Amino acid sequence: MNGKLQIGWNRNEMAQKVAQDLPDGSYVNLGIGIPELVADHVPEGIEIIYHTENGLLGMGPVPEKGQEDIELINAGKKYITAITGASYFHHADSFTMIRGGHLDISVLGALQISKEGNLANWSTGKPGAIPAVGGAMDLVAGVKNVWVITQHVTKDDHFKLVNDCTFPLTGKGIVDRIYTNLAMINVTEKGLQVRELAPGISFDYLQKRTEPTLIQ
Amino acid sequence: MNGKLQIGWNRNEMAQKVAQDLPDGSYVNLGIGIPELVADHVPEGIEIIYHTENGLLGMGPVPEKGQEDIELINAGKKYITAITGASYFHHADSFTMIRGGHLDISVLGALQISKEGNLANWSTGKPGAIPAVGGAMDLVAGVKNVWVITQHVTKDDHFKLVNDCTFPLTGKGIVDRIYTNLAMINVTEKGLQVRELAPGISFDYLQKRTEPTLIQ
Amino acid sequence: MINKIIQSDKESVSDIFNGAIVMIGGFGEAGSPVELIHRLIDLGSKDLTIVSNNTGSGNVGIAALIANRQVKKMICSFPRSTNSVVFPELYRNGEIELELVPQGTLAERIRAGGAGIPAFYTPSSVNTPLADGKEIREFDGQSYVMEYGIRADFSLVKCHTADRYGNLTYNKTARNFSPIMCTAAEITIVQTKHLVEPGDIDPEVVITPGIFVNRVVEISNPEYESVLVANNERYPK
Amino acid sequence: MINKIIQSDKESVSDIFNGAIVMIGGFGEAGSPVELIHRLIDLGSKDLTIVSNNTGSGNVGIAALIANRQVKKMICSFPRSTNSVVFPELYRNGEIELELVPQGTLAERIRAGGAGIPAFYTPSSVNTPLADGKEIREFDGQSYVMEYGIRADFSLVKCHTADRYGNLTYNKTARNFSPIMCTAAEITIVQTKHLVEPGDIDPEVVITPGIFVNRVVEISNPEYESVLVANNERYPK
Repeated sequence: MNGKLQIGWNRNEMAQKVAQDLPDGSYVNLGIGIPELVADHVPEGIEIIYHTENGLLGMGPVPEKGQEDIELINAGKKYITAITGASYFHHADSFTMIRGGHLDISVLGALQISKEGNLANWSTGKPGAIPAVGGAMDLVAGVKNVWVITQHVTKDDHFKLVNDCTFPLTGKGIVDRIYTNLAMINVTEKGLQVRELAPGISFDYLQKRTEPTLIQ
Repeated sequence: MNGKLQIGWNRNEMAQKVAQDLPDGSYVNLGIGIPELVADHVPEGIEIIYHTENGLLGMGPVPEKGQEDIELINAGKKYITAITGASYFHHADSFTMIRGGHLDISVLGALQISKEGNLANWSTGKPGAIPAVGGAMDLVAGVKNVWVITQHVTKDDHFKLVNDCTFPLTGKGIVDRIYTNLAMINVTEKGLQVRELAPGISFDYLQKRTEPTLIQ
Repeated sequence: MINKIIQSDKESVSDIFNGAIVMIGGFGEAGSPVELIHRLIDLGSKDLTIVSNNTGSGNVGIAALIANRQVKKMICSFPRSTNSVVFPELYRNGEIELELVPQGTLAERIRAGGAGIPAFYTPSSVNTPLADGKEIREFDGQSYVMEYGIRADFSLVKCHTADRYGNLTYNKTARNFSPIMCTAAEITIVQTKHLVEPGDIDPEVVITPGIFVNRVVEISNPEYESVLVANNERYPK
Repeated sequence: MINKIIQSDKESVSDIFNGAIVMIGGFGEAGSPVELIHRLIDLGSKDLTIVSNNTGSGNVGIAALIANRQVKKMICSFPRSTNSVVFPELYRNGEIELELVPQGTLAERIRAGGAGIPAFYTPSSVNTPLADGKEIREFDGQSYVMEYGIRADFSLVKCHTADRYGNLTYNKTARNFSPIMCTAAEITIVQTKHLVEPGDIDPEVVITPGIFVNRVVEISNPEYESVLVANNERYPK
């Protein structure tokens, strides 16, 4: 993507890791970007219901070429389909699902995640940046489990897993799991706990690319 | 009804007076009791949409015998019909209409009305009385115009139009008009102003049966 | 596969525990889940707090649940009606608590509970005894009272059509409180007149999306309060 | 007879005054009432506050309204998208105000405005800069921020089917903010793809009951932002 060699898992493999962890029957909201790929990797035999905050429960796969419907889109404004058994609703009802704690899992992208599970994913706070928050703050406030998928470091090799977020927060203490190209990490009361390392990635290699001290 | 001679307008005539004052195209909620009769008296050529707070906009007349539907009732739990062009909705949406100021007129019964337009219509506050408020407090708080239909005095000849309500209030300063068997009265900033006397009723006769000093 | 259908109405309510807060749909008898209430009577859970607009009529449904001394407290807007005898008697004897709530405030509190809104301000009941002891606050020169969202452990509702995902539609004014109650409980239990395949309900006309529903029981020929009362039925018989 | 149908789209928006607060339905282009927005551009009202989830794309629709310097302030959750150029430029130059609101809070504020709720508490945005300066309050040990209901002078929305009473249905995810915006404005103006007779919409499937609608204009072949943008169209041409 950025001219570098792929280290660890690629985007699809990261999405697959998340998909494998979704419990059968979960109601899941997928954020824009890598999270959208999760829908392509759900194991056979389990059923996941995808929610898109612009008013659909039961989001289906991308439509075939030529079958797109301008009035059937996801939160990222991309064309989607609806599964058999779906339902449409307005925005207040959609965020009743989110804020009211009815969704099981929210999968989001990230700019920074702190060791306490703080998340920054909507603005760099830089002058001239156009702040755009969308539904992220509602999702992290209302959904039971917040999982993040992200590259482990920025394109110019800065930490994304940090002691303290320097960008404006989306929510405080709300991230439960982090899936990166290098590892799967749980946010625990004691700190960031590594659950799995990507093939060929050592704990030391991971620690060097992570600001907080990791728990093995 | 209570063995007395009918003085002034009867219940149907009172309802007719209200019906004649409803502007064409109004959205109107009719309370339980005499207000329910209003629907029978709307002049030809005008269209009024009746709202019943248990989830129907476009309440129609009483069904023919044998055509009753247990699942189609009004706020008084009586069988009704739905007009062509009606809509059903849940209680939160129904009270969005009421509290949000979308209805034009609420027609209610009364126990007491004060000269400042305070209304008491849900409880006598007596020991052993079962208090039951229903939607009355929402209606008086949210609907633009609150009209009351009531007998002018109680069955045992106590004032219903009083200086100050002694029963627990439904709302303060919210009644706009009063239709009784003896007169039509506007609640104004200066007090209760008589608009029309029932046939054979003198102003003095009315004043004797009204605690506050009336404006002629 | 997601399948919320439960074969046994008895089983569907079997975990309603003593002291639970239970919302019960219906306005009068329209939408009242009579069979689920009767199974709750069979179960015999005590000290329940019931959130429902009315207190039932005769000696069936909610009235029977109250008569069976399973209800500690009623949260409702209108605890009396033509054939309502059970609640008034217990209330006068001080044997049941009543939290009287204006109907629109009750609806909004339930909706808020389901929507993750802990509290809101409403003009309803300001300057009345029902606002006594509550926070009053001015916005733009008008007074409003603060009310809290309500959540329940269980909601029991009746619908017209359901599928295995828990998507629901209702019939006419039997809809009333049920869609918001579905959103406000940890466990929502639904009795449906018709059970259909996913897709048989047009996604545009689903009233309660399946995410708000946990269990669906088919009751094809539900009983109605007014018919039972007219026949002088009691529950338990 | 109640008849909310207006023949002329130009006439339907003709009283939108300078300084008005205008809600505009749509999420991205889905549900965006492009024709009504273009008539508002023709009208030329200035100093508008626009409440809408996005700021439009290309040089049509909301983006064109902004480019035409009619908008003083945007209240929205996501003021940028793939083809969004107009708003970012004016914003960087300090020529347009932005009130950024989390999407769910925006929806709830609009719903509250329509439901007569002046303010409510929400967990969204607590501990973030978007809660700065707002009242924070604890309920059951959790922190919430107080947010105000929003009302508008006008709402412009697009629907799928309408009748003369103003009963509306929508199409798929083009529903989004429109039903709540219909409730929150003094005057709600609707463009519909299909106009039908009362009764043609089943009372059970009406999404917006007519009480929330003031004017209905039939636009049988509406234009779509993405098509216009792909063709490099501008408005005014």
